[in-house]
Amino acid sequence: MLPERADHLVRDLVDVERGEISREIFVNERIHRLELENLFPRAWLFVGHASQVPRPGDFFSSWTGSDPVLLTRDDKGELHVLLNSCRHRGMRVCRYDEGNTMQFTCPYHAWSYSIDGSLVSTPGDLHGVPQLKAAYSGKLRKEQWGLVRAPKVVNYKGLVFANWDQDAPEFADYVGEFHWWLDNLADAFDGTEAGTEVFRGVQRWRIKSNWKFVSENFLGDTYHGASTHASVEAVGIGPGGQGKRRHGERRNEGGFAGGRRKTSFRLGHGASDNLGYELAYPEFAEPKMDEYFTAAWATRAEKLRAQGRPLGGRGPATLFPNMSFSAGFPRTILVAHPISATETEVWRWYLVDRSAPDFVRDWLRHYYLRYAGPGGMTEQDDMENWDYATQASRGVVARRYPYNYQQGLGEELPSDLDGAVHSHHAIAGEVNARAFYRRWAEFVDNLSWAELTKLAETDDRANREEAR
Amino acid sequence: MLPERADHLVRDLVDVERGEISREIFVNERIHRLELENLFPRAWLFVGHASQVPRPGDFFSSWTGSDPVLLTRDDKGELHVLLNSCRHRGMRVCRYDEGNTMQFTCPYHAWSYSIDGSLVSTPGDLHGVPQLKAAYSGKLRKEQWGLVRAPKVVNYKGLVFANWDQDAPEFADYVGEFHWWLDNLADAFDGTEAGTEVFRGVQRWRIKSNWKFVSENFLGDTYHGASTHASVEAVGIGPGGQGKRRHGERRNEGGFAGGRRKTSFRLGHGASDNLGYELAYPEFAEPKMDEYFTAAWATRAEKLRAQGRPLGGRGPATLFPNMSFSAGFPRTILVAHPISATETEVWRWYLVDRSAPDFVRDWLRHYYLRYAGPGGMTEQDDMENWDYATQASRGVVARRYPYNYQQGLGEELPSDLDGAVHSHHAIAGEVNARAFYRRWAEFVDNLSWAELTKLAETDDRANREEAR
Amino acid sequence: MLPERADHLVRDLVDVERGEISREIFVNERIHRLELENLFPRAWLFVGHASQVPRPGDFFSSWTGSDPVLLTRDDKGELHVLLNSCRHRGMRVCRYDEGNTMQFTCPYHAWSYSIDGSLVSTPGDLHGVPQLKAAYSGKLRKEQWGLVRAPKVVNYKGLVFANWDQDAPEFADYVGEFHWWLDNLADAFDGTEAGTEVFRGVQRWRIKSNWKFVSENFLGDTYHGASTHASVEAVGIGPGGQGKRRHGERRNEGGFAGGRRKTSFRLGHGASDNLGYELAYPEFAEPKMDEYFTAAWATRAEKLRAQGRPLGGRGPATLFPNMSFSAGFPRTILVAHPISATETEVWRWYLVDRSAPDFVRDWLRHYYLRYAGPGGMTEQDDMENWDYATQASRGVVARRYPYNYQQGLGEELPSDLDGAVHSHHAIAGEVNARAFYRRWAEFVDNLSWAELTKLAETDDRANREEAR
Amino acid sequence: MTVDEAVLERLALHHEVEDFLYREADLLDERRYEEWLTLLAEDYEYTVPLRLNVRYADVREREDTGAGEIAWFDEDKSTVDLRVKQLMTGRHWAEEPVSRVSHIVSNVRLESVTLPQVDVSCRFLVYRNRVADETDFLVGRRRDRLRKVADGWQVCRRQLLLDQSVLLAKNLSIFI
Amino acid sequence: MTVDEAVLERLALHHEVEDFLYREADLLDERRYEEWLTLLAEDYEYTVPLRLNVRYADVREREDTGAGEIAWFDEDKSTVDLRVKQLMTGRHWAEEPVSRVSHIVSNVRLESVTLPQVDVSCRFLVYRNRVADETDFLVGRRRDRLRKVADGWQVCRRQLLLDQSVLLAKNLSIFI
Amino acid sequence: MTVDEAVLERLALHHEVEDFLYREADLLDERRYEEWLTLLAEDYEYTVPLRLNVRYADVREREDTGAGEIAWFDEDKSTVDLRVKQLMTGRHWAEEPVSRVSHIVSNVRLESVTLPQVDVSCRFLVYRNRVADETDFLVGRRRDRLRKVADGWQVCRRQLLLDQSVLLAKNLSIFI
Ligand code: FES
Ligand code: FES
Ligand code: FES
Ligand SMILES: [Fe+3]
Ligand SMILES: [Fe+3]
Ligand SMILES: [Fe+3]
Repeated sequence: MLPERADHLVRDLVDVERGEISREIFVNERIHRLELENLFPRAWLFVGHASQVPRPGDFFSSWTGSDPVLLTRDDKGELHVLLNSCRHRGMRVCRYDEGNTMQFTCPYHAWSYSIDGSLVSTPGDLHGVPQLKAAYSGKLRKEQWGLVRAPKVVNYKGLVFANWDQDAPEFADYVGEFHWWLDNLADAFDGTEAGTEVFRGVQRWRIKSNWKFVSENFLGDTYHGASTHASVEAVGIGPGGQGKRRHGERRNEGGFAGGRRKTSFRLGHGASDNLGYELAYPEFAEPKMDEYFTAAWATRAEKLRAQGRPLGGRGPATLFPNMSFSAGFPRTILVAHPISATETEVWRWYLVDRSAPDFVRDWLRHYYLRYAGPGGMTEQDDMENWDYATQASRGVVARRYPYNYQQGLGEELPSDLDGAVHSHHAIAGEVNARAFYRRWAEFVDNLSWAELTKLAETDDRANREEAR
Repeated sequence: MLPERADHLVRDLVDVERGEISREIFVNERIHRLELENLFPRAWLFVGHASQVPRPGDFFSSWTGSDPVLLTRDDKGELHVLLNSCRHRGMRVCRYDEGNTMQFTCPYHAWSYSIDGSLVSTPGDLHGVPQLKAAYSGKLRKEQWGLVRAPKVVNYKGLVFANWDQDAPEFADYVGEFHWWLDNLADAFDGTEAGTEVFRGVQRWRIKSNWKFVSENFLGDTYHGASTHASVEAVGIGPGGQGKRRHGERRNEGGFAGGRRKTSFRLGHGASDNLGYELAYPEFAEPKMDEYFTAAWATRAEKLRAQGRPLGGRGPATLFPNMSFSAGFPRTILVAHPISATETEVWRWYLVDRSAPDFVRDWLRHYYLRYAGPGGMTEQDDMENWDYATQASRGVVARRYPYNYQQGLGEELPSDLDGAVHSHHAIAGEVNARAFYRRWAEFVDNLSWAELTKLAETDDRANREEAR
Repeated sequence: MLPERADHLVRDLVDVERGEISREIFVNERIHRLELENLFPRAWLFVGHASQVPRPGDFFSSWTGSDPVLLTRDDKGELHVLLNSCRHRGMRVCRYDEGNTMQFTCPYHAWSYSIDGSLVSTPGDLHGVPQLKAAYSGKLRKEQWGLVRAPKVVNYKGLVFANWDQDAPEFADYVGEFHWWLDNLADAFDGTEAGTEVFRGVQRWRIKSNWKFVSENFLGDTYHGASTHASVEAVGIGPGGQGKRRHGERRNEGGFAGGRRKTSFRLGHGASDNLGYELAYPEFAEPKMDEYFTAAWATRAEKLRAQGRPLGGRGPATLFPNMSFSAGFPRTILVAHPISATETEVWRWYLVDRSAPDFVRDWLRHYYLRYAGPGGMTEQDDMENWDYATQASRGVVARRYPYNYQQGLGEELPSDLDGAVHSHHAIAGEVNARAFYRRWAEFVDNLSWAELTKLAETDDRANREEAR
Repeated sequence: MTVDEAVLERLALHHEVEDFLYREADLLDERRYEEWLTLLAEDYEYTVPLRLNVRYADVREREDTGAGEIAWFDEDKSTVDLRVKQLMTGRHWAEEPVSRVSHIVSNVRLESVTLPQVDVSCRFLVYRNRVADETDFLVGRRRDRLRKVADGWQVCRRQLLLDQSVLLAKNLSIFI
Repeated sequence: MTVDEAVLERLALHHEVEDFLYREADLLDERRYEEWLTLLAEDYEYTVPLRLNVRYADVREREDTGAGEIAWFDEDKSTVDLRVKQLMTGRHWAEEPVSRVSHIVSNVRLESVTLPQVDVSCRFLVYRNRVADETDFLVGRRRDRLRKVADGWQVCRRQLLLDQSVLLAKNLSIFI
Repeated sequence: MTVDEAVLERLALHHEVEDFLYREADLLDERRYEEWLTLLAEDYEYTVPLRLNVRYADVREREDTGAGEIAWFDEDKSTVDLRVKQLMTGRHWAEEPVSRVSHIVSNVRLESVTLPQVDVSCRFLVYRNRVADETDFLVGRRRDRLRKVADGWQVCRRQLLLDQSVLLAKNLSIFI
């Protein structure tokens, strides 16, 4: 069903000036292959949480774009991201989702790779080779045939990211001031630095949607809530119980629209709110919970005020290209793994304060599960839209008509944050999506790092603002 | 399994002079994409029957090539064919098969499209947009973002056709004198103009066949009956009961071969019979049925004779490219929706006289169901052939050997009908298929309308005849 | 998931000098299509065993690359390989796996093809055509429209091979001195020429692996056994029972490594052993079996010694490109039918001496079934490796890293056999695989027969040896 | 405490019915069609309506096609007889080669018992595989009206609700 | 020889339980959700753990997620009530149009009987088809704790072991 | 009217047999292989023939491979023992990680009863899922010969008719 016409630059398909984006980028398999080749191996991708591999030898199986990887912790406690494919004949050396081992032995011919730094110079290196002498007469350069390691890996407050490109900018430069949202995700509800961990168990499921629908939805599409989630708002599944919002905003703070603005980064990242939108924690029908979170909010407020840091920035948000998260209610990370132009594997991790008492853990876990994931009463309706938007865009006639991204076109508001602007409105406004797809096209067209960096240095959108 | 070699014109794959056609056009995915882009969006396609949407607001979900569409009736009773995909993010605005509504509201962000002419200038236009002012500061050109409407739609005696090309010729010119067969399909058994309606319920099913095998089979392949349907002839499922033909021809009229000729149009359409082949209605084992149809035939004969119009032309026939039908026994319309080069979704509608008494409706309906569709004792064996002909043509060696379309090559007989010729024989003769594929190639090679029209003006086949 | 980049010669992807082969050739669909077009229709392919079609009219349905074929025996007892696709509209004329008929009648329009030489000049020719006169006015050249016949077919001691290329070299030249392994496969355990037949029933199953992993595994990858088959060795399923090797080598002969060398042919064929490696038949826990095979070995030894012929050469081995076999324990033939770059249909035939008594037949059959095939305790673990090696090689990052084929690089040992060399070691050594892929690339790059023949004339590997 | 006779009778009846339905499935899957026909009453009615995609609110009224509308099947025994005859001609290409079929019958419940008549509901999963990789799953709910006769039971009415709207099989040339 | 009373009681109980489970499936597949809710006890607990790919040796300990860990479902009746309400809004897009669902319940075994409580194990195969070709198979083992009440039975605890690790369905918007 | 004793005995026997087959399935799906082995008689015979695509007329003679011909399985208990041992090595890669399997057993019928022996027929649907998206359906008919022993029942003969000709699974490393 997919005419292949990507003989032009994908940039030409993304017209941010007119606010129109071609449907091709959501359904064309050739463009999808360009994404896999030019975007994912150069972007910083979320692979897992450090709390999933607490002890030396612990490993967690994950994916980076189209490649299976292993997140491992070596004997010194260092984290590594290794390509889960043997260098001899490519066998996936580990087919388990998690476990503990200091050595990955390939079942095919038993090449073994060690993550013990006392046995190999670099964890992941080739260690054991059956019949080594006889087979290679000493000519095998073992150090050259270890499991491929991601050259860049960073553990940001427990959030582990990897990048396959040696020349990629450092994580800090890639993230920019969007880091504030990551901080709110990784810090505890009471503001304790890196005070979170993930519950055991990652939900993984397949949807028949282009992966970008997912990223776009969380980076600032607050416009879809009223319609997409009408049913769940009607029944009320939030902390406040029936009749209350599903995220549990306190009405007396002006609720959803109280001064809220979306934040869009030239680097492609986007958030549904702004740091200044200091939405307190929900009111809970359950007194014990209400107490706990009221206290947490107070503690956090005090801490952050002391640092002169605003209390907002809870998301939902998306770190370019495919890690989405919410630092609030629920508190969860999503990665949209691309499978084809029209299929995606979604992974969800759920976070909780390391210090949270059991009654809080349990309450949150129940809430998370009824809210998000394939069983989540909220997310189910999102996926229906993503799938049928993808499907109905595959037609030859449909492809002639671009999507409309004109909300708040030219109305961006300047931001105190570097390389960022804000939407002109709390609910409406598609500035985040426009920035996301502009950045997406720059990567997929395979611009050099020099070009990519230069383009992101100045945010022409902000300038245009001041010009006005 | 599909080598992609469509770097030549598809025309070169269709050699009507030698009566040889390459297997590539039945299995090659690249050629299939060219069909989707150059043929279907320019051809007149059957989308449904007016009797499926009798009241204002009624809608029926259908497809045109690779695009989902909605056949709707507006407040003034006008019919429209709308692309079933939201202009905002492409969501399929309606996922129901049928229903009644004056407004299609998209579930994703609630853009709503109205078919009420008192609310919008053109039915299908964008009507409601949440937060319109805030979101677009009055800049959204709503009239430009309505559901895409097929620029050309025609209701021909209840048969509704659409064409996505503004510049396409009028339906009458596209159909030419093939309209006589459409007339016999749409008029009642007693000749009453447009006296038919469809039973509720469209059969829809998937086959692993190229869609053209289906069209070709009905446009004149009377040659396959004896072999393909040997089993059903053996048991006898027709009006006459066991021992009688499945279509119920009356023996005393010379039966199947009595002066019958196939009719082939330069425009690509084809019929298994000719207008002069005045095959009376079947003899029914049931007296009441026999009476009814004897009377109907007499009435019709009288009417048509008065107009100097012959009584033949019942089909089976195919309107280029993918609407096939029979105006007789059974009385049914088939559309072969292309899914891939090797998969097709078949839809079947069944017709009956609006004035038919219940015993006639019931008898016909039972007969239709045991004859056609996936449960039909006749059609089952056709599909077996279409699927395995497609599958066995995918091989690299097989593709080197073209199909044989040499029956009656150069033996075409002239016709009184414009731009048409007849086969030289009732059962044998592949002139219809040759004309169909020639026209198919002209469309798929994307000839201009000027060229397409010019080519169809003179029927070289007839000329060649006279030359002889 | 498959970036298509085959715009270079596939030869460049196979670096036998460095012993590195690109992963692209195992996962790229475009390269796979080149294989289907340039390799399979020019190679000699195994289609079946003569004992499957003993009587005139017997047929067996098989495949050659992407084409379904029929192995048939005509009225004179001659064997033919016919394309199983009607010349009229391509219908697969026969959908049965086996049977007996002198005429294949197409169900679609009943063209019938006869294999009776008294009715048609060439078996497989078009014989019956309904309405022949009326349909074609005598113009149909029936002799040109018979079922397509493989121009070259050979019955080598019961093993039937076909080649679709009229200009292909004779089977003997294609096989070269590798024929000794085919002899050991086709001759009986006691050395009786062509003394084998196949059990009725061919196991057929689908795996998600590139077909070349299968061929490579059997042509000399003795290196995988210790690791891949660790579990089966642990439990012991061989003739000797528990604690004995699964092939039942006699320890007192130095076992697995006693002077054994692999044999690699410049023509691409490869064997896991050498003719001089005279491994006697296994010791059987069951006295009757032990007796039988001890006697058979003695008889065979005598026969062959008389001819000055060594007793080794039992395999496992692979005849380029996709017929693998073992002439020992088990005694079986495998064909890896390509379906896509990442899917293969595996077929297994099992052989036995025609003269074998029932207790031998039964014992062997039980052993074969617990050893090989999808239920085989040994083969199950091979397939796990083939599938996940294929899958883990599809990633964009993974594809940047070639497989390692450096075992015994430059250590090849000369051979007395024409155009062959030996590995320097019994278990280690990937010389066979290097030769296989070099030959594979020469075919897939579509070199002419002249070039292909010339390249195979001198084995540069051997020369390099002597140079040393 | 002892078990009530009525309960035991119910148990016995339920078992009889299950056994009958399973035996019927065996005859079909073993392709003993003529024996199977003897299990169908002379007044046998067989209907398989189409299923439409409708809104939750319209399910009751509009989901299934009804009397006088198009269905997958709507026939009496005479047509079933013809189908069996067709299969046995050896030229019913859709079933040459024959399909491999398993009728999985589960959730058997007696909905109402008014001897000699019993209304039974169940679920069916019909698995079909043919030639190489032709594979179909036909799944749904079934309602049978059985009638006790001299030598056992007969089916006098059968309605299937197939859980597909667009049929994902190329044909329905097997008895479901 | 005559059949022991205890055996007959067991038979009757088994039949009762099967009939109850089948009736429950009927209510679900006929979308009579409000009636279905009456079959769930007030203290109803519903859990569907995640299944992980682990080595043979770790199956007992690590294959399924457990208490305090992430699952597909882990909820009480109040949440099930909300789900039914959501379905009935007509705006729960994931079920507009509604799915066609069949609950195939098989291998029903009474694992332990301590009246009024009975622990029952079975296999489930839930087939779902929606719109044109959305098709899901959800298959696995189920353990139910049933409680005998005045007018029949109620489910007070249900645990499903779904035989998938990566869920191959886009959502779980139906009751499995 | 009261229920005949013979009928009740039949009911009890049928229930016993069903319960046994379901328990066996539980042991397999819970991977309690060593316990499962105790349910197989010492003279256990297991056969799964190949199915060929043949014409309607040849079904009886040629559809299934028979004695002395190739099959998917044709073995006795000693080989089954070896398979269990292999699984437990932790190095049987085809089952590392282990498959998630459900044995759905339905249509259970007693075909003949000559105590201590009972011939039982049923349908099986074995669902298997592994790693991420490896999914297989193995469906067909099964015939078991059970033997009553001191402490219950044992299987002494089992034949499966798999409804596939080309096996659409990469291996048969699970017990079906
Ligand atoms: S593939 Fe890993 S050792 Fe050979
Ligand atoms: S996609 Fe329809 S309103 Fe947004
Ligand atoms: S396709 Fe074989 S006769 Fe027409
Ligand atoms: Fe949402
Ligand atoms: Fe036909
Ligand atoms: Fe092996």
